[in-house]
This record gives sequence, structure tokens and C-alpha cells, in this order.
Amino acid sequence: MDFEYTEEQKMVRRSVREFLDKEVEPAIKEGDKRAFTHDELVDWRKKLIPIGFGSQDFTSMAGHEDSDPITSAIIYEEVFGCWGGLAAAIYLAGAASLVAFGSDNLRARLGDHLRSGGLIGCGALTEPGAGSDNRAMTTKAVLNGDHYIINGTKTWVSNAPIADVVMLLCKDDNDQFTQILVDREESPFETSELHKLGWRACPIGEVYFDNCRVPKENNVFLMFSEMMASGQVEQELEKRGLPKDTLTRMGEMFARGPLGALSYARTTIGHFGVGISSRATDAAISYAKERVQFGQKDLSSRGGRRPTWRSQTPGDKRASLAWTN
Amino acid sequence: MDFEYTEEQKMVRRSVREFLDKEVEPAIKEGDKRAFTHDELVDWRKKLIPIGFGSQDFTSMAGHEDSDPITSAIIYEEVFGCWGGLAAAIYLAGAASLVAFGSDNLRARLGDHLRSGGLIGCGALTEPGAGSDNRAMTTKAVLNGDHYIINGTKTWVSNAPIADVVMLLCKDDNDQFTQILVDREESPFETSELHKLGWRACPIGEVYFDNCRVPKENNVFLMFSEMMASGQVEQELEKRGLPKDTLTRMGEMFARGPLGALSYARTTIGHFGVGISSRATDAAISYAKERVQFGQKDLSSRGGRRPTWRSQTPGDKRASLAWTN
Amino acid sequence: MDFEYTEEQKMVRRNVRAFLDKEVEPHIKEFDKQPFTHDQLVEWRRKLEPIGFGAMDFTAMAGQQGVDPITNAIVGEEVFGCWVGVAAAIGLAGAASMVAFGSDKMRARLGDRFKAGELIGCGGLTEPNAGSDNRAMTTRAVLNGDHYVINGTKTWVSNAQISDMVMLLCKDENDQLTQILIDKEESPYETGVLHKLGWRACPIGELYFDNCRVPKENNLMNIFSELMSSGNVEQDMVKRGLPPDTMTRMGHMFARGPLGLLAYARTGIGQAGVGISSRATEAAISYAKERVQFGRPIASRQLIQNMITEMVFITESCRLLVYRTVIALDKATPDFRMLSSLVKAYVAEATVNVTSMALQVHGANGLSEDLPLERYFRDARTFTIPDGTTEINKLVAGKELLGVSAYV
Amino acid sequence: MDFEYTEEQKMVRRNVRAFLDKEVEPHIKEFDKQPFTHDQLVEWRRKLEPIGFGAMDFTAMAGQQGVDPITNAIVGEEVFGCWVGVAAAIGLAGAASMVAFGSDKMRARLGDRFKAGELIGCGGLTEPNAGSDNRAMTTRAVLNGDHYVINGTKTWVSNAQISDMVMLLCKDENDQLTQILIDKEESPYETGVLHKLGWRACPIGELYFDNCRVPKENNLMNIFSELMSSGNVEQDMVKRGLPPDTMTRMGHMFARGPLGLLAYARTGIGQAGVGISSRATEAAISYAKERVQFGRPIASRQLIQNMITEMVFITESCRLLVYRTVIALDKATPDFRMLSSLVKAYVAEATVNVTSMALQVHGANGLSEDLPLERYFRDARTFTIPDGTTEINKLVAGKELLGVSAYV
Repeated sequence: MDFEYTEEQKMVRRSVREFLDKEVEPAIKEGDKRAFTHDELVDWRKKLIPIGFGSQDFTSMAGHEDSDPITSAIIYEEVFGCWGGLAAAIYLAGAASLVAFGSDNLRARLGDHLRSGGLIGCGALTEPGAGSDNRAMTTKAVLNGDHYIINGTKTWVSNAPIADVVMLLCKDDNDQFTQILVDREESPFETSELHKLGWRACPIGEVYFDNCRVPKENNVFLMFSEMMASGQVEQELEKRGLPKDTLTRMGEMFARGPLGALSYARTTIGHFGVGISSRATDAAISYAKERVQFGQKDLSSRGGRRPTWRSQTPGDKRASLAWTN
Repeated sequence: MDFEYTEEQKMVRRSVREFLDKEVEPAIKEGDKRAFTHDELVDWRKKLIPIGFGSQDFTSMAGHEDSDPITSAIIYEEVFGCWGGLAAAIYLAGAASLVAFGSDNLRARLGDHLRSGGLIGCGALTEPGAGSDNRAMTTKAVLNGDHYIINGTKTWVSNAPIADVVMLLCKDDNDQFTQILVDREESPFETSELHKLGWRACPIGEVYFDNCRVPKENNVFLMFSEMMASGQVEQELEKRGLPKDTLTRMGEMFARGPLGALSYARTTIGHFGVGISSRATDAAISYAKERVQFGQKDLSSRGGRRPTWRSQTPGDKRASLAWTN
Repeated sequence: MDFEYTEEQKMVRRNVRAFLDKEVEPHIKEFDKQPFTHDQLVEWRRKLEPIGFGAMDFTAMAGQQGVDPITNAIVGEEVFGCWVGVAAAIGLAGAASMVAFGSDKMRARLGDRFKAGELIGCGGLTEPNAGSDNRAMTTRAVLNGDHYVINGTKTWVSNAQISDMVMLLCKDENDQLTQILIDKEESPYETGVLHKLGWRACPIGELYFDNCRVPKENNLMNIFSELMSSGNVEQDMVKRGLPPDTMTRMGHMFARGPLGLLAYARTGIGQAGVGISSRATEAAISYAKERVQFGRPIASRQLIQNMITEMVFITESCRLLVYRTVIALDKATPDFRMLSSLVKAYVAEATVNVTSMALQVHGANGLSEDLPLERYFRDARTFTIPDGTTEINKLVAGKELLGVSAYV
Repeated sequence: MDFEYTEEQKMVRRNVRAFLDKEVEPHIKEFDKQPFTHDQLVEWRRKLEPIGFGAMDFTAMAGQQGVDPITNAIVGEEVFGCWVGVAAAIGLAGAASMVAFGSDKMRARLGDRFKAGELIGCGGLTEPNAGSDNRAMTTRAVLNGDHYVINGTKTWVSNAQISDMVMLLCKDENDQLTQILIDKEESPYETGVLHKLGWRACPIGELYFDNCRVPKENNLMNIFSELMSSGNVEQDMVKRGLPPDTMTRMGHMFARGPLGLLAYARTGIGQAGVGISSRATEAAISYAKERVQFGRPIASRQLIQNMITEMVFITESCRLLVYRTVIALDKATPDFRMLSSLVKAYVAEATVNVTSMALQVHGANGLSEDLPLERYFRDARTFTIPDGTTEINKLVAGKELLGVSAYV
């Protein structure tokens, strides 16, 4: 066992924190007042990709943007701790990365966007009557010739209002779970926005499928089984610009069925918690050291001086939990 | 960072647990009804030294019975989790190890006992009027020729009733803290036993010093400063059968003054907590899996059968937190 | 609404407290080491009768007759707060009062000892495999001629090993729950002793029925239905030396089946919890004011005030909810079942928390058997189990509140 | 002791609830986005007058005159439980009632608007560097001829930016705390707006006094001492349109110095907390019974019942302690200061806990602005700060309980 960060990990935290303090922090107060538009989110993502957050690699959903999971955890802690709304929106937009596994048609139309970081995805799971109980889902994709006809409503979908692509979990004709990629341009659907307590900058909303037609080849299960059955997995991956070990890594994520990826999302909430707690504790320590009540310091010398905690960025390094570890 | 036990650490836990289940567990129910006598505790210590707990090395107070601190932690978790009263008594008896630093006279009289594990020590800090506030101590050692005359009462001293040696923290003529080793045979003092909620097997009591005469050379501060000043530290240590790096390691423990050792004792309470929580959780999991209420299993088949949780040792491996880590 | 004690209630509390401080407190340390023997418990019961605790009235569990429920609650708080061991043993011995409903023969055999306060009763409910789930009981009484033949084991029975009689809950031939009175002399049974964390003075043990033969007429359910159908209940009550309105009062207690009595027992635990919390908080306040560290009483430290204000808040808010419950029970308002389980679950847990903080305020002295803090804590921790665990009581209250059961 | 509402109290609760459901509830979503303007608040105040909330009586904070304190508590629970934003803004605007004690000139200038309910008051206490520690205040009123010249900043003042007048607590030339009434028209001051987590409809802001000149006669402390020494207090009260016993009632409120009023405000927060907790718990119970997952209502799940029984326990035990405090305040019993701080500290925290659990029972819908759960939670979380943080109120209660201060 070993509880120390490597020098490199410490450096990553330092440089990520510095970047966030400079490039992100000043924008939060205004930016967190309403949900991002599509283009705003794309701009933010492009800004953060260089620090290792928000790459359009499908494995970003697994929080593995860096080969070392602790380094990934550090980056996630810092970005989520800095601005939850932004981090959640970018993280959940990563569903679009599945486009890389899509048909030639899909890749031709969306591939460039995906690679440039311009494609916003979302994952549609929850329904008004199906929360924890996903077996109660009623959204259905019925095969009709070479298209699915999809009907149903998904709710509490992050990025729904601005999404280009939906990774939809629904049922098929046989009441079995299936996963379908829906390209909004090709298969239009309506969305609406929900207003909520937190994550103000992250657009959350509902997705309405009303006889929405989606090419059969967009069935995610099919995509993968065909690729596996092709006998030419490596070539297929190369054609798509994906690393050779992609399916092995996918295997880990989906080893427990279509909801397997949730284990990653849930762990990401853990990073969020640690990141935001760390920032909040840093702030409390700074404030408590600065705030004078009932004497203890010479008050006369403080008249009119603006307390530092007002102007300081939350990431003030003088008292940082993260650094002391 | 790395959160895995090494194979060796896992093996240590397994073998310690097996030893405890076989040699210690069966004795607890009777043994925990009253406090150990001197000889009972010595016997137990000798029994546990082979598994790496209770050695008379002074560094046992630092929980460093093994060179790897995680291995030490494992052993401490297991022994404390098995029987808190026993573990506390042995652990705190380790104060006797300071005898190795004592005068020729002291070592001549107690050295053999110490090496054989037969010497029971105790650390006397708390006083009736001085708990958290150690500055309020009133026990005083006044130098009179080549002896200290000690007067005062210490309370909540673990092993007091059966101790051979006391490591006493008190004040000197100048109201400065000082530490003195008191050999009960040479410098007799009275003790009494306190009865309490837990740690039933660990004798706890009061120590009464009534003009107790202790040779000046038993002043622990003096012992060390003389050794340091002698210019022959290594020879001195060798003469006493102690490793060459002893003082360096001591330095770490006492780096923060005479109360520095408390950081070790406090961390040991952490091991205790983890060990006992782990055992308790294991028991709760076993019981919850076995106990049937409101049906769920065929009750008719259970009539008269003695539930396993009644006979099982708490360390039942079928559901052990420690193993799953 | 009115939150003041009457002058009389204040006087009762003062007198009871003074009595307990003088007559009981000095003996606790000696007697709380071992479970009472039969004769010790009889003696303690007699000792506490003057303050209105432990009267051999069957309604004792529902409070003394003719005394207002708040006054009863005050007495309960004080006695339990002083010494749970004696209060629990006496309270649960009250099962013996059922003898007054027994057959002429039973009353002839046991009536005098009962009236003299010498009869120790116990209630056999829990079984090794039937705790919260009483439908899983396997102890069975099978009618054979004019006797029941009883087989089975009851466990965690207060007073089991010193009992003269048992009020037994078991199943009959038809798998229906039934209640039977068992006179140990006439129908011998074996007992065993259990050792436990708290309630040290209160004997707790097991009852073993091995073809135990009990006269048919001791079936309590039959006794009551015969009484009700006799058409002259009030005269019958008087004949048995009971107040004429006894059955009406019983009606409240048993209104919800043979387990209806539990609402009283559960509320009683709420009273006990408040009593213990009060004592523990009082002790912590005194100690904090006296104990000086770093030159000032620890009462002047924020972390100590944090604990003590929380203890006062918990104790006083629980006290009021217990009183509301006591009155709801007395008036049999529709929410009495919900409230009594709510109080059992949450006040018992709150008491563990309060006694643990009180112990903590006392430092090492809190652990010492020379002070009562460690006893308060052990006794409080014990209360979260009997008469329905915290968990089952949450589910009883939850069912009342939500109209749907979550037991299974 | 008696824990039942009178028929009248039940009717008041029913009527108030019905009124709020019909007249207020449908508008909350629209109006809780932004702080009220002056005219909006005046309008809302008029709207709520029929149910006895927001009357421009100076004693409004201590409840309506002539109405029993429990009935007042019921109204407070209901209005705060419905919409904290409006309740807080109206309640705190009541500082304007101090105008009735003002000079002839002030009464002439403002009396009509006051009586028409158009005058919005605010209370300037907190400063950037003087929160719990009011001795650290630096806002100062220096007498210069027949005017005070005031300099300083007050912050976290409810209604600051829409106020017509201020009841200011500050220091005088001799560093003594004093209270001054400021008429904004006559003695202009600047204001700023603060944005915050909860109480969205209630304006909160800062007051900036930059050589603000206020007539000497507006010193409230002087006004009161003159009144008391005049020998004809009752006639004077009548002249001002106030009930003859006004000063006696004031006596209670101010019995412990200029901050005595805080005991009322703190108890009011207890009432608010119980009101919000009740609403949140009711919502959770309804939702749990309706929401079906895995084939059954979630009300049938143990983890849901665990939350809901805890919410009921907390709410009902807090409610009773708040009522006890309300009566203690009304009767000015010696423990009112302790109780009001105990209730402020612990009921406000309990309300955060209850509203958080109620939100959780609702799943994602609990986060939605379409349902009130997220508002209950934000508003509840806000309550642990004003009128003394949880921490300072623990220390106020602790000092009363232990006889020693742990402030410093």
C-alpha cells in the first residue's frame, strides 16, 4: 500500500488548478446563471480538452482520460470541484463518442464534428414512470423495414436540450432492453428544459420521441456484435481511428450489461464529491482564519479593509486540502 | 498510490487471524470477566509475541513491531479486533521497554525480566485534576541528594495494579515536566483498581506516590541526554542489546516533546477501531444472512436447529471485511 | 394547549425524586451487579409501592388507576431514570396481575400471594426464531382432554428464572395465536439465564416447555370472551376484587389484538428514555460546571456546550412527544399506535445518543462504575431492542402513516 | 398538561391553509424568482392581512395582539410553511411599526402611510465585520447639534433596498449601543442588493450611511425612557393609537436589552421550521404513496419508511418544543431566552434535515423547480444563519443552562 501522490500527479493537480483558476473561475458567477447553449458548451469543452478533461474518446465515460486512474481522479476532482455544472455537462456529453462505432453513414456525417469536440451527446435512461426501476421503461423502438420507429418520453436527460446525438436505452419489440444512437439531424425529436436546484449551467431536460425514425444500423448492440462477428476487429477499429485495445477496454465497461457504464458514472460522482468538498473546506479554513468576531485580533486595524475571502478564488492555495496530501 | 495488500500482508492477516481464532477466542468469554493478574498478562504476552504483538522492543509503543507499517497495522487490527482488553493491556505494558535505557543497576535487576517478556510497564499521565490539561499536574519529583522524592496521585493508568515499572510523567522542582522510571520493587508505591464499562480484562487503576524514593539516574531525560553526550552512543546501545538506529527511531517518536508518543497511541486506537468494526460488521453480515423473520425461507425446516451464528467465532471467514480488501 | 405541570404533578416529581435519592440510589451500585433473586425483587417492589410504582394492578402497565397519565409518566421517568434494572423487573413482574382473571381454583391458590405482592410474573413472547415476526412462533399448546400440553422455548423473557407464573403467547392446534396463564407450581417448567449488556439487576432468561400440562381453564382468551358474554361483567369484576370498569379499560389496551398491550410497553420505554436522558443530562451539567481544566470549568468550552445544548434539546423535545403519546393512549385517539411506535423507535435511539454524550462530558469518569454514566449508557443501549426493535417500530409507525406495510 | 388544539385553533389552521392554497400557492412559482419590489410587497401584505399575518402592529413579531400564542404559532407555521419568501419579507417589514413611537413630526409625516400598510421597514443590525459579535459594530451616530450624523455599513438587512425606514442599531459617541429610527425620505441613505440561496422573494441587501443626518428626537432609547418617565404612559399610548398596555408588553420584549426582541425572532424561526417541515413531510407522504417503482408504491419500501418516520418524529417533537417556547415567551418565564435559542439552533438544523429527506423521497422531481421541494430545502438551509447562527444560539442557550459563557 502507498498513499502518496507521485511528483507527476502533484504537478498535474497544480497545473490543472492553475488553469482553472485563470481560465474558468472568473466565468462561473455569470455562466452558472443559466444553462449552456450548444455552442457555449462546445467552446468550453475545447478549452478543457488540453488539460485532460472532455476528450471525445469513448472511454472518457469511464473517467480514464489519463492512463493512470489516480491522475484521472485528480483531474476530475479539480474540474468538478471548480464548476460542477460545467464538468457534468462536458462529462455527460461524452455519450457522443459512440458515434465512432457507428455506420459509415453516421461517421461520414458526424465524424468530423466528433473529432473536433463539437458533438454534444446525451444518455437517455430515466422516464417519468421509470427511475430506479428501469424495467418499467415504456419507450419502445419497433423495427419497421430498415428503420426503428421510436415512441416515448425520456426525462432528466443531461444535455437533452442541446444534444446532437442521443444514446437511447429503451425496449424493443420483444420487450428486451436495447440501445440506439439517435442522430438529431437525421432523426429529429423535440426536447424541453427542466429547471432545478443545482448544476445550473448543465442543461437538463426531456426528450420526446414521436414516431421518430432511426436507421436500423444505429442499434448499438448490433454495431458491436457485427464488429465482433466480422473477424476483422482490429481493421475495423483502425478504420474508425480507434486504438486496437478499444474493445477490450469497452468489455470492462459493459461487462455487466447495458447499465454497466453506470458504475463509472457513479464513481465520477465520487470525484465530484471529493472535489467540491475539498474546495469548500479550503474556503471554510480561509474564512475562519480571516473572520474576526469577539475580538482576538485588533479590530481597529481592520476598518474598511476588504476581507481577502471576498476576492480570493476558492482555490486559494494557502489552505488547500488537496496540496497537503 | 496503491491500495492493495501485498501477498505477504494477506498471509500475515490470515495466519494471525487463524492463530487468534484457535488460541485466543475460546478464552475471551471467561477471561474478559475480570482484570488480568500480573502472571496472566505475562503468559498472554509470551503467547502473542510470536505473531508479532507485544515484543518488549521500546518501539512497540509506536506500533512498529514489523518493519512495514501496514503489516503492523494488520496485526494490530486483528489483535485489537479479537480482544480489546487483552490487546490494550499488552500494548500499554510496553512502557517497560524503557528499562533498556536505564542505569546499570536497573538493567541488572530488571533486564532479564524485560527480555523474557515478563516485565509489565505502565504509563502514568492523568491525574484526578489533570486530564486534557496536563499543565495542571501536581505530582512532583523533588531531588533530594541522589534520589527523587515523589508525591502525588495518578489515575486511569492502564496496568497500574499489576505493573512492575511505571513510566511517570510529572513535574520537577522547577515546575518543568520530567519523566521518571519507577521500579516498584526498589521504590514501592500503592495502587488500586478502577472498575469500568469496557476493556474489562485490562487492569486500570490509580497509583499513589507517598514520599516514594527513586534513584536520580532513573530520570528518563537524563538517561538520554547522558547517552547523547557520552559520544559513544553506538557502544552504549550495543551494551544494552539495542539496535544501532535506536536513537534515530526514538527521535521520531519523541520529536514533539514528552507527549509525542501519544500520536502513536492515538493511531493505535485507530487500529483498534478498524479491527473491532471489521469484526462487528462481519458478525452482522453473517447474522443477517442467517436470521429469518417474516418468512423468505422455509421455516419448517429450521425447527430445533441451532443457528450457526451462535457457535461461530466472530472471525468467521465467510464474510470478512478484511479479506475482501 | 398547555405545557405546564400542575402543582400536584410538580410535587409528585419532587417527592418521588427525594424518595429515590434517599431509599434507592445508595443501593444501586451493590444490587446492579447481579439479577435479582425472587425474594430481592419482592422486597424492592414493596419498597417502591409507597411512590405508586409497581402496584399489583393489572393496569399497572397502563399507569396507576385513577391517576392522570402525565403523573404516571412523571413517576415512570423518575424510577426508570434512577434505576432501569429495578424499574424494568418490577414493571414486567406485573404480568402476575392477570391472576385476578384466573379460575376460582387459580385465584384460591395464588390470590393471597398475589395480594401480598409476592407473585412474580413474566410474559413469554419472543422465541429464538420469532422476534419481530410473531407469526413464526412455534411454541404450541395442544388441547388434550381438560389440559393443554405445551411445547416450545421462549427467550429474552424478563424475570423468567424467578417467575411464579407466565402469561404465555403461543399458537393453538389451529395455528391461531392464543394466550395462556401458567402457574409454575401447578405446571412446572424449566428456565435458563441470559447474560447481557444492561438492565443488570433485571433477570432475563428463557422458558422451556417440555410437555407442560396446563388446565384448559387457564386460556386467557376464553376467560375474556366468557366474561364479556356473561352479562354481568361488573359484578364479576367486583367478585375478583377488581374495579367495576376494568373490562372497559382492558378494552383500550387490547383493542388491537393480543399485542395491543405493546403500545403501552412502547410508550413506557419512551418515558424510561426521557427519564434516563434527564438524569444523564443533569449529571453532565453538574460535572461540566465543576470540572476545571486549563484554568476554567469545562462548561465554558464550546464543544462541551455543543453537547449539552443538544442533550437538552433532545430530552425536552422527546419528553413532550412522549407526553402527547401518553395522552393519546389514555384517550385511545386513532394515532396512539403510530405515536407509541414512533416514540419507542426514536426516543430509545435518542437516549443512547444523549447518554453517550453525557458519558463523554465526564471523560474517564464517565467510564467508571463509581459513577452512574456507564450504567445509563448500557441501560439506554439495551432499550433499542425489547418490545420491538427500533427497526420494527419504524415499520409499525410507517404502516400507520403510509397505509402500506413494508415488513416484507 | 394538554396537547390538543382547541376547536378554534383547528379552524384557524384549516382556514389559513385553505386561504393560502387558493390565494398564494398558485403565485409562488412566478414571484419567488426575484426579490419583491416595494409595491409588490405592499400588495402581498394587504393580501395576507385577512388571515392575521403582517398586521402593522409593532408587536407583530410577538404575535397578534389578543390572539393566543398557539394560534399565532399556527398562523406562522402555515404562512412560513407555504412561502418563506413572502412571510419573511412581511414579518421583517414590521420594523416600520416603530413609527408609532416616533416624534409628532415623524408620525405626521409617515403615520398615514403606516396605517395604510404602505410603509416598509427594515432592521439594520449586522455589519460586514460584526455578525454574532455585535460589540464589534463600527456604525456610529455622532450627535451634532440637534442631529445625529451617521456613518457605517449594515449588511444582510431584509428589505434594505425597498425600505422606507430603518430601525438602526449602532454605537453612539460613548461607544454605547443605541437604536435610531431613520426615515429614508428625510434622511436619505444608499442601498445595495445581495443575492442568495433561499428566501428568493424576500429582498435582502445592504445599507450605506455616509454622513446621514437624522433628527436627534429619533433616538428610540430616548423616546422610551421619556415615555416611561412621563407618568402618563397609558394616555400617551392612546394618543399614538396604541393599546394602553403597550409599554408593559414592550417590557417583556425588551426586558433583556436592545437585543431582547431576538427571542421573538428566534422562536419565529422555530415556527417557520416546523411549518416548512410539515409541508415537506406531507409532500413526501403523498408522493411516496403515489410513486410506483418495481410494481409497488415506494411507500412500501423500508428505506422510504425510515426517512418518513424520522421526518414525522422530528417535525412533531420540534413542534411541541416550539409551542412550549411560544408559551414561555408569552408568559415571560425565566427560561424563555434559553428555549428560544435552543429552538432557533436545533429546529432550524432539523428543518434542513427534514427538507433534505423530503427532497430525496421525491427523486429527481425533488430537484425540480416545478415542485416546491427544492425551495423548501433552500429556504430551510437559509434559516440556520439569520437571527444568530446555529452556533451562536447554542452558545446563548449554553450560557443560560451552564451559567458560564463560551463565546470567547
